[in-house]
Amino acid sequence: MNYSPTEMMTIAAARALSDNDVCFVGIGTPSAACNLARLTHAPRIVLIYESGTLETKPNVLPLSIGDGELSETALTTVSVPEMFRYWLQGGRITTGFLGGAQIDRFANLNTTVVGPYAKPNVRLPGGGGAPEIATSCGRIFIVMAQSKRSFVDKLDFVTSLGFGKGGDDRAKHGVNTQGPTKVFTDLCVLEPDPKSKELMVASLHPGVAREQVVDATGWPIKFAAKVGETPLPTAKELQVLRELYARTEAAHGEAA
Amino acid sequence: MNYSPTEMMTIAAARALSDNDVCFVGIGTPSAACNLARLTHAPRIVLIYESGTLETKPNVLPLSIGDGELSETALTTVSVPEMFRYWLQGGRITTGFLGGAQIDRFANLNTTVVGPYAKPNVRLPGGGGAPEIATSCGRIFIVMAQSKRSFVDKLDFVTSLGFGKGGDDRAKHGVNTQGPTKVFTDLCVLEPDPKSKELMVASLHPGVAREQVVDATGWPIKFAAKVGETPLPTAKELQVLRELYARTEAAHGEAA
Amino acid sequence: MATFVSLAEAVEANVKDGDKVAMEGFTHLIPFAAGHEVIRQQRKHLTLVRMTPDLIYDQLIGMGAADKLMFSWVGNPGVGSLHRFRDAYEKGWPRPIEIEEHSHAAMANAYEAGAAGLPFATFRGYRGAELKRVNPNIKEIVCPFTAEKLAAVPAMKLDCAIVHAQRADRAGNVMFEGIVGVQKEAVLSAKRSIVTVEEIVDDFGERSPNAVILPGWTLSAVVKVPGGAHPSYAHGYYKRDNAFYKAWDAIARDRDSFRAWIDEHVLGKGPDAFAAHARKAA
Amino acid sequence: MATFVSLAEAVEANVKDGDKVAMEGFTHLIPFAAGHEVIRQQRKHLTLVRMTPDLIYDQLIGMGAADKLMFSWVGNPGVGSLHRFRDAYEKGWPRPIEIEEHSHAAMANAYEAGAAGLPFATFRGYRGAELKRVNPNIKEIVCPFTAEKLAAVPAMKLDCAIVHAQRADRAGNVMFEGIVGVQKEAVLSAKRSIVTVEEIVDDFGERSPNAVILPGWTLSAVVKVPGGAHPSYAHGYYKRDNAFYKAWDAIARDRDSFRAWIDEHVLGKGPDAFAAHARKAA
Repeated sequence: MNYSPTEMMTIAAARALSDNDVCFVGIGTPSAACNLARLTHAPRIVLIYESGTLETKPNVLPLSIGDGELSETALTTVSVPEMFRYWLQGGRITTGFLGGAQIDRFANLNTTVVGPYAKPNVRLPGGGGAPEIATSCGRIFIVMAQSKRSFVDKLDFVTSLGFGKGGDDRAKHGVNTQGPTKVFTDLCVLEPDPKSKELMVASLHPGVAREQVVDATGWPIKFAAKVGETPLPTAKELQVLRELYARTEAAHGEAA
Repeated sequence: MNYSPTEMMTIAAARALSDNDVCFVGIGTPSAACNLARLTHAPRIVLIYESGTLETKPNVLPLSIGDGELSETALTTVSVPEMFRYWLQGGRITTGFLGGAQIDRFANLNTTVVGPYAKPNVRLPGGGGAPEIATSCGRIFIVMAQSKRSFVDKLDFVTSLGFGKGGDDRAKHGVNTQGPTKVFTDLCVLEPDPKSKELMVASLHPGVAREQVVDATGWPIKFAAKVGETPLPTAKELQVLRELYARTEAAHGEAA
Repeated sequence: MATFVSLAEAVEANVKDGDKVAMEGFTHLIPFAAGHEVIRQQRKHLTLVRMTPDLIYDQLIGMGAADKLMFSWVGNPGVGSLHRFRDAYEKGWPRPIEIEEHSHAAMANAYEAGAAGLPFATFRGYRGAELKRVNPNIKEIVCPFTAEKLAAVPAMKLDCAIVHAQRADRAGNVMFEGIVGVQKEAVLSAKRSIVTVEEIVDDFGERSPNAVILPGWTLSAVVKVPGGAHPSYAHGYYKRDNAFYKAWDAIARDRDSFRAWIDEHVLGKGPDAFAAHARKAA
Repeated sequence: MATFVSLAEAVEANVKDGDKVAMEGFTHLIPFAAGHEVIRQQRKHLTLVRMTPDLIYDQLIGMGAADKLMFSWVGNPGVGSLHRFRDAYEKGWPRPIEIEEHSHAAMANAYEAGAAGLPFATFRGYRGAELKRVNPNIKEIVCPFTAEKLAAVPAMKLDCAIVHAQRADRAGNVMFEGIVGVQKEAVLSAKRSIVTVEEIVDDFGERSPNAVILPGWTLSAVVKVPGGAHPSYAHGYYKRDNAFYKAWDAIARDRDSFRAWIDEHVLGKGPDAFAAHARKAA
């Protein structure tokens, strides 16, 4: 069955989730991955969106973090201050999702600016929930397409902490959550080296050569001692994901 | 028409309230006074109980601060942390009510202990909401029966701040609300001297002699230059108050 | 993740000797049935936390379950003293009890900070109040922007929170209505929690999108105990038994009449006895 | 105390040149109609505050109403950049705009502290994040009990908060349902406030005892503007106009097409135009 690299990325992320997860979900691919997991192997996964919606089960993917669909299908909806205080800072989230315009080898992320902060070449949206998601969730999954423009040697700005300068630098910032344990791209899955915390290729998506990953990374990327191959998307996974997107497309086309 | 000193005290307190007041109401006489005001001359008065009930309109007086009647007749009910943070500390209350086992000449109150704190002769209930009600409300009305045991030269413990040591001592504690502007007793109404902040008799209830007040006060009580006479309870006031108590009595006698 | 168990199992698994335990409910929804089970299981050395220690703590303290009481207002609301507490505190019967005393604002903020995972709570409080002289857990912090001095207290950290609610669904989610007090914050401040409920429903059905609900995965045990808040009340179910609150004054004034009451109504009974008080409003 | 007035009167009385104003609504209930009125009344030098500056601020900024933007995420959700904001910030058109940037947690906590009357908010945040290097309003405080270092930001203090809600009653009380965001906190952080609503009802009738309601006496002006949140949405009334959010990208990309859109849809219209989007779910 044919599939796109983005579908592979989404499916790989979905598979890493289980019924035991309480996810802080972002818009876009994370939202697709979390709902794919919920609609396939993890029906009891708890999805929380920062708009205050607890245990939401959207039938279509939200375009914004606060679409009506999220509240209508939620167990309940709390205020945004409560969401950030009791639920995120309270340490109740097992897995947070992040992405960004730029990532470095220690999985720090930039979604703030390209160029200098005071006079940027491109002003990006900024951190939103990311600075505290990055440190408060039990672990972080990062989902982003891989290219030399996005996988950079040095970030223009550190919007949210990954492993800082590597090693135990994360702990030095007073952070004792795990941080980014997996990075899902359209080419491969990366995981931090247990000691140095530098991202290494853990598995290549089917048909992807090492050189493609090297060429799409702005630093000399390392490979794990034993690099696996990401299992192919199943027909079921592709079907559920595509139906989800089709429903979403139909719903978002509608004017109010 | 006959009336009791307690009725006079309650009615005098009720009269001092208006439609512009947002009251933080305590159980007992304050609750009777606030609801009497609401049922007579101040139908738009806003009553808030610390149990979280906003704009409540109880048909009977609550026995406890969290009786079901309060929530059932409220505009809405918020959590207790929200009540103390957004509503009390937020500075939205115009008038708070307090009472106590002991009061001193500067309207400081004790509801904590008789005797030393660590080894009290009588352990009283403690402050509850009083320490922050005393400082966060625009002004404080104190309602308590007057006797040498309760109007004392020196408090055993300062549960909540009135005017501290008098003069501008309240401001020295970082408090810029008005504090106790009136004390309603079963004998008279007291108000603080504008400068020294010592309580002085502003009006005597009908039939009360100055000597009675002197005898019921544990310090040499001062009288204002012009001491008024508290107007007699009207038939309407007494009727409404007595009906309120009768409804309350009937309701609280019921077992669940 | 909430499991549905018996009340005996819930207390057995979640309340240990020496624990810091809060049984909360601001007049409303006080978990009396669960408190009685703690008495039956003879827990000792508890630190009992409650804004308004009510009859439920008078009973626990009178049975010697607690070494310490943390509170902000201790009494029988609208009636008078808690005689068993005073006997323990003033005369050491049946055992001495230590106190840590706060204001309501401090306790409410401490619960809020506990739920928020913070180490302390800050508020504009205790100004000119003497409690800060006698309680070393009241400190001062300075606003880094305005230099205003504010009060600080440690965030609430509980071993176990015990609360009562109206309804749970089959997934163990619990919905609270009416005076919700600090129940949510108490549960979120605790390592373990027990929620007793009036009924278990297939699902909550039509409700406000902003209903006060604790997800099942935030709870340890959910137990159906109809009437379990009596003599407190359950909004939409049964009323506060004000007559019992008044009657308690005489029962608790005397050590023997207190023990006789406990023997008959707590030690000699189980949670099913509360069903007699259960009722659902039309 | 809330007064019922026209939208023009509400903005005239409550939004002044140079004010610090928040038009809040977390995707949901964004007060577009009121924002358009602020454009029509040509307010200048505003400090605009919003967690997620949305199309509403793109429109205000594109018309030169703001000197400063305080925010935590600036973009067209799920679509891309806010071109008018970027044009102002990167190229100074139609006038330069200053920014104060925070995280969502910081903004949410700042609103909460503002509502609570505190001078600052504290939270476990910004660890390892570079924003604290470039924003002097992010400071550190130390827990007096554990010595843990936490982040602090000033509490929100607004001149005016503008929000949209589903319903007001005749007393001017306002009820919010669904994603309630920081609206309540924004209003309680502000000296003045305007609430536009879908409808005004005699009373709210049957509702949760814990419904999210702001009493009329906490508000300055209540205005009925059916459809007033469009292209945002009103839970229980009409859906988010996602197609318009997508279309905005092209409209706002170009200065001329933007001005043409404003001329036609804002300057050439009044709040009644929003009624076309109003709808009540069955």
